[in-house]
Amino acid sequence: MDMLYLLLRQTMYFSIPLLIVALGGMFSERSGVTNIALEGIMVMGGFTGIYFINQMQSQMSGQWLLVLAIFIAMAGGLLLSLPHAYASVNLKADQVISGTALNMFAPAFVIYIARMIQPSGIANVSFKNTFFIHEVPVLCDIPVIGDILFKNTYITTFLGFFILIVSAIVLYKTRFGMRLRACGEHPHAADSVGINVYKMRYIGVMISGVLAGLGGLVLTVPISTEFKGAVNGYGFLALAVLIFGQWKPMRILWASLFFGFMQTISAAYSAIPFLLNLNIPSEFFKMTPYIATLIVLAFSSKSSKAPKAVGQPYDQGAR
Amino acid sequence: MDYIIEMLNIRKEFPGIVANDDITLRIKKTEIHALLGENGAGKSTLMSILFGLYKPEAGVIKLRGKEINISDPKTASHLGIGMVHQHFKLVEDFTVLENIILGAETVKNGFLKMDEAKKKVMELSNRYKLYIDPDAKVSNITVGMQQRVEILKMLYRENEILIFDEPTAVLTPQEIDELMDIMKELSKEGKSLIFITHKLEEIKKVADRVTVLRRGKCIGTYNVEDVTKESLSEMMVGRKVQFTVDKKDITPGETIFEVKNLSMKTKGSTKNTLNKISFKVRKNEIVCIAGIDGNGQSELVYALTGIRHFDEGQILVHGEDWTKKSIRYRNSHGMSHIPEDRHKYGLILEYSMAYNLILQTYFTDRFQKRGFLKNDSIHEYADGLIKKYDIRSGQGAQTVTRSMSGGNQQKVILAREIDKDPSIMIAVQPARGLDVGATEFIHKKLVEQRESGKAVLLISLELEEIMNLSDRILVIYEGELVGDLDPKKTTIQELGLYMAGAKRDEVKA
Amino acid sequence: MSNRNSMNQFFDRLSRKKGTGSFISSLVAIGIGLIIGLIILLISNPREAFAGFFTMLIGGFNDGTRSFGNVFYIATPIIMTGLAVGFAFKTGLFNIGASGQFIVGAYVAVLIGVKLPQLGGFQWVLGILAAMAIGTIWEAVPGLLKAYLNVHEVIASIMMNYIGMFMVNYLIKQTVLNVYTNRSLAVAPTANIPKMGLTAIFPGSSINGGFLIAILFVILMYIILEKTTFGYELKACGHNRFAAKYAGINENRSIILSMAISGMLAGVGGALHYLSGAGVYIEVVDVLAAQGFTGISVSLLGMSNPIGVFFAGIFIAWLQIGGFYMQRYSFVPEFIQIITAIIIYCSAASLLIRNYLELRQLKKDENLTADSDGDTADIVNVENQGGDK
Amino acid sequence: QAKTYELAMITDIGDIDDKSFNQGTWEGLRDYAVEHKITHKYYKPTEASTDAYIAAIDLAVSSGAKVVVTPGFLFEEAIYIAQDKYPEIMFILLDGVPHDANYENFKTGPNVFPVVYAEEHCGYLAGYAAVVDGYRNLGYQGGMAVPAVCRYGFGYVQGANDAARDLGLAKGSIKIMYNYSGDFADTPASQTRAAGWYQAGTEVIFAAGGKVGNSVMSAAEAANKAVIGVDVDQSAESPTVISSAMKGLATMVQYGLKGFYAGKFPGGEAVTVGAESNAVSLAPFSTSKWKTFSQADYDALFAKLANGTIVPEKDLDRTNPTELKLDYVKLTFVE
Ligand SMILES: Nc1ncnc2c1ncn2[C@@H]1O[C@H](COP(=O)(O)OP(=O)(O)OP(=O)(O)O)[C@@H](O)[C@H]1O
Ligand SMILES: Nc1ncnc2c1ncn2[C@@H]1O[C@H](COP(=O)(O)OP(=O)(O)OP(=O)(O)O)[C@@H](O)[C@H]1O
Ligand SMILES: [Mg+2]
Ligand SMILES: [Mg+2]
Repeated sequence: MDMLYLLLRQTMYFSIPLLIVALGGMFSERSGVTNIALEGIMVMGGFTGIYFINQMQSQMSGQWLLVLAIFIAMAGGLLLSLPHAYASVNLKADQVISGTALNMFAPAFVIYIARMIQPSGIANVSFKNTFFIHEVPVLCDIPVIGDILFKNTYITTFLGFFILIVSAIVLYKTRFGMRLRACGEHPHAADSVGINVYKMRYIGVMISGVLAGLGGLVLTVPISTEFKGAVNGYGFLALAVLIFGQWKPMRILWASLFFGFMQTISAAYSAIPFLLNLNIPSEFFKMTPYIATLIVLAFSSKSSKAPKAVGQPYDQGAR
Repeated sequence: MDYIIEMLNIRKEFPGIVANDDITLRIKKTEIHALLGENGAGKSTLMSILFGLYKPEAGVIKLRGKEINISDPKTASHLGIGMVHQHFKLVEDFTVLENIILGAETVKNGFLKMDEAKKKVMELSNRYKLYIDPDAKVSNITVGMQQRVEILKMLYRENEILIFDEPTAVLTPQEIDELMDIMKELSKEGKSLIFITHKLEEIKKVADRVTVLRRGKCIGTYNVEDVTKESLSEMMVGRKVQFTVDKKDITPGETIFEVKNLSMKTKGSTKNTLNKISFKVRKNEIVCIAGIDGNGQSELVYALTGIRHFDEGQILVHGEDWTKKSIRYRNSHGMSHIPEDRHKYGLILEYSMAYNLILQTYFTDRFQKRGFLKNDSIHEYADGLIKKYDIRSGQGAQTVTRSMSGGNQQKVILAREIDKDPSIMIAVQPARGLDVGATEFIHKKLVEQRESGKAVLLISLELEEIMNLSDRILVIYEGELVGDLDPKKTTIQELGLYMAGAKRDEVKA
Repeated sequence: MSNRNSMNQFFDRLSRKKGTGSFISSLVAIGIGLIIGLIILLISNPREAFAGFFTMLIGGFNDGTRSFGNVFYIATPIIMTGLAVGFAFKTGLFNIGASGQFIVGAYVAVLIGVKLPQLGGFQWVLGILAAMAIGTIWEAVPGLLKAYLNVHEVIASIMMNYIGMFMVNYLIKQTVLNVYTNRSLAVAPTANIPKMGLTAIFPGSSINGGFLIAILFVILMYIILEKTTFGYELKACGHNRFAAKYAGINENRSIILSMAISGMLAGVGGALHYLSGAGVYIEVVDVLAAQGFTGISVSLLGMSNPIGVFFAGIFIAWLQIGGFYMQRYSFVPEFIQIITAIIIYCSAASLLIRNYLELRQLKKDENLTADSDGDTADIVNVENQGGDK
Repeated sequence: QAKTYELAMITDIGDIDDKSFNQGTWEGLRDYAVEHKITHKYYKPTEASTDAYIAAIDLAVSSGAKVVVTPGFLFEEAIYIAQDKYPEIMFILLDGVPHDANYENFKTGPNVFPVVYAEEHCGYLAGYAAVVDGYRNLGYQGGMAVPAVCRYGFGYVQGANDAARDLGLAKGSIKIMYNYSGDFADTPASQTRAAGWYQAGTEVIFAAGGKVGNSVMSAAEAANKAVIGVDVDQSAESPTVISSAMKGLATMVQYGLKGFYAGKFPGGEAVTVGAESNAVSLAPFSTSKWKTFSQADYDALFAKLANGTIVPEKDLDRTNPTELKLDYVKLTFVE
């Protein structure tokens, strides 16, 4: 039972960053801008956030430091998303181009900067993890849920769920959300009713920058003690989760939980006797999340569709 | 003179073409002002400028005598200008209600208040008899309802100046009549209307004044009382136009095209989209399928042309069973198809006009050799068609199709489909969006087909076209054929009754 | 004077040709990117900036024919993955799975290279053919899933990347593992692609016949896309699947074929890289092959046009070699990645530049037609203005 | 005109801050160069291929290098070729010996100083110490299964086995989880694997895989468990690090350089260095957190390794530890 709870808690370390980043991607794509730059933005956010912790940890520690770092990571991500927005919106460029460029740019850039600003010219930015919460008082006593969510956790997990709820409300219940979706479905229609498509797309991309930047930090904090310009393909996986989740918040949650859980199993199987005793080479366990995802997709994609205008630069003059 | 809107000396260029050349348009308060012009004359462009979608290179716009700068649709909306676009601007994934309020939402602290909006929309809907289902997704409603949604969008914004860009092109006669009444009602309420149409009788019916454009230039503005249909059309195209088509009396020959008991099921419903449809089209015959939009016409055409599978029935051409034949087979064995939605099915907008003209024949020996395209032959062929069908565009055969006007895009399809010399031509709304000159032209072409021994199946919503062209009228209602009428012995009124489902006969092939 | 006229005419014709506009705009984008790169160099080390910049620019000239040959060597696999991504782009599909196809192609080529020395001179040929086959199959899976089950090709390809990587790691361990290095074993000498005389031209470099094979594929893809009915069909599907269906084109077949061919190209890339004889081995590591992602950059820089991809691949390789030699100065190699990224980013602006060029062309045309009789006066006028300033 | 650099290092696929070969080597070279005011620089090859390594060596030489240091066995073939190409240039090759692609010809010229470490020695020390210190549930988390990583692991399990025997514990009383992660990265997967082990009872994990160790430390912090670091003293990276198995990369680099500047470059023959040459060790007790394992225990054990009383098995042919003779250890190899 404890092992099951552990697996579920570990799932959060995979799923929450995927969830946050995919939700970010959702805002961008729902506004009509493909965001393949999630990987690069995560790197940027991870770097700024971790570097901030690295610099501040002698003065402060614990949750407040993490909260501040969260804002810094968001700002870092936001910063890097701006050139993507500029290329996609102002330059009406192929949206994959600037995304690819940023994915190439960010890791090199943060390593270069880290070498410049760190005393020994080292690219790794180390941090002390003082953010772990062993138990959330009261809530941890709730049966099942308490064990899964409120023990051995980070505030970033709750932040992830909070962002999910806010995202779903913003997307479906607010004027902004409705206009954003219109821009991703039929920008000419949006334009013709006085919605500033360019502005909405800028905001969409910027939200994706903020969330992906945060995702870089959220990914790194629980799993390492330093950061070195890489998020190991998580940005692309978040993109996959976004598509898996059919650009809808609730489904993105399920997709990220599914994928995260499969990843957890494939990583921790050696601690689970009955899986270990199957004597299957680890490569096959490592493959299962990806194969399982393909299978689920094969059965669930018939009605899937992307926002209609995603990827198409909006040109007022075009018909 | 009390003008509410004045567009003075407007000039607008697009790559390779001057769409508006020194055009002046003045609209009086509460008038219905028709804007007339052949395809590509620049009507939509001029209105898009008024609505803030395009910026003119030169010219001044005045509202109530004051010079204004309309930088975007939002400004236009604030100034009380609303527009129903020629190509609807509706978000398919949204509901009717969401589409109507989009951009003018009622909110509290940024949160949508859909209930209030719905109340207001339903009030408007009832008042103007613009019936809609507010909760239906736009992707599931008929074109007619989409039109009503567009109009409601304008009314919801309480605009004073209303632009209708070819609103009647896709409506049934009854719907057109209703729209005319609504327009009159609106002008009585103090609104000013600009009305673009190619149908001269509509202008005669509702408009007070009319401005005629030709090839980007302004020909003049006239009181509708002072002009006749004939003079209008002459001004518009620069020559006399014939409104009725001369048809020789020919007795139809042997059956070319036959449909037997065709049925198509609807997903998740017991009622069939198409139910036991049977009919024949013979040599030297134009058979028309009449009906109100959304009664299964599109599905029938998709079934006949192989685009969609159907569940039961048989299609025979020259006695050969075509039920299971591929689209390619049909295309290359004598079937032509002028599709309803030219952007979705008819054209590859990113391809050049030349490449669109060979869309179904690129693999024939004329245009390829061992898998290689013969670009010289293709361009030669395209140039020929462009000349023959008077297709106008910026850069000739090289023009990217997307940049062409709607009418000229339609001509590309016509040229392609007619030039295939089909034995059976399936034409869906072939004159949709065409000016009188072009309409005359296509009608002539269809009759030519008939007279050269071919079969023509025409699917149309326009009664006049139907009565004019057809040798036989089949009426479709809720997926079934309910009437097989002879146009010479039927009145428009009677046809209307069949279309509304008020009258029906047993129809056998 | 007449000379100048004919020159002008020549350039006029050139700039009117379809590809030229995009070519010029790419050059402008590269120019802008390089200038920004220079600025970054100046900021970080003003003293050596120009020397370093120059080193980067002359790329393949840094070490004579050898570095030149190495440019082509480095370009070879990324041209192939670039072609793969570009080919799919042309048909409206995004093959983000070139990494997976590349590595499975590499694996079968190496497997044959290690296990079948008895094939002799035919060994490398079979290696490449096998890589083509497995690459084709690998990306046909997302193609099939897309065509028949509507699975988005991006997510399917990403999944196939990881599946391919883990599968190859497993298979290497089972078949061709060098336990001393945790990499694949060296292939037999006959499995390496012959030099085809290229080392004579570029002595000391790692160039080999793989480069010529890549060129062959570039030409082949260009012909397929631009000259054949097959290309016409594929592009039609890419632009408008409904219209393609209307035209009787089998859309599913096009999707599957396009993905399969794309996969084949990336698979060949893997074979060309690991049969190059330059001493590369497949590493048993849980990291996706970088060439797959570089392929995206290459294809975008080359505007998905095979010829463009060819030059883009060489260009990126050129910068990489230039960047390598920049280490003579105090610049870390990350610079090259930063600058390449900026250039790719700037190529995003090429659309803007192209539009500008086209507009200018149109204006020119109009002026010509508008005052075709009395234009001499105008020209004098313009020249006078120029002189006044 | 570009500056020249007398001491050069070529990095392999990693960076100079990979916490492994590259970093240790670079720090050794840098410290020596700074102390003696010698120009120095590192170069990154364009890719991980023999040709690219040679090109990088060429670049270093043309930029004035007199000594070229190459960390890692990936350079074996390149040095095999370069030693003849540049007979007047000295090469220090760490963790490998020069040979050709098919292992048919081995040659170490007088200008090459190949150093192979006996990582099994310090791995042994770590395993032994852990068991003496009271740990019964152990874990070994390697990175990629490269030879050095395997040697660390082999030494570790043998040390644990022998300690159990020496302590008189029952057979099979020590449990060891053993895995190579397959990469050198800090990933949720590695953190989760470690967390799973800790949850299942593992008390201490010896993490020998570059940044994989950071993920293990992270899991240990959450589970309040222990980690043994690798290569360098990692005690500063996490409070969970109770000691580290160290190898003196810097020491050997500097040994070679000292020899070069004294005119006695120690080339011509590969050396294997372990406890006997003081090239491997555990982290000093000042930074370690042993409970019962004492300096005296350590010194005694170290002496046995140094004088050859104990010779841990390190057979390079096997990445698989299950073929080692282990009576007291119940080993679970997670393949
Ligand atoms: N168009 C909409 N307008 C208002 N609320 C909506 C709309 N679509 C979804 N919601 C609500 O927003 C929340 C999250 O939506 P989401 O689409 O992610 O859920 P879902 O279960 O995936 O829905 P679906 O059935 O559309 O796939 C749900 O409570 C859902 O009911
Ligand atoms: N965005 C655009 N880009 C390029 N050319 C355009 C654009 N919009 C319109 N044009 C061109 O301008 C001319 C006028 O087009 P417009 O749509 O205003 O004609 P119209 O009078 O509305 O015709 P129709 O009756 O066919 O709708 C046409 O030749 C068209 O090809
Ligand atoms: Mg929903
Ligand atoms: Mg129009």
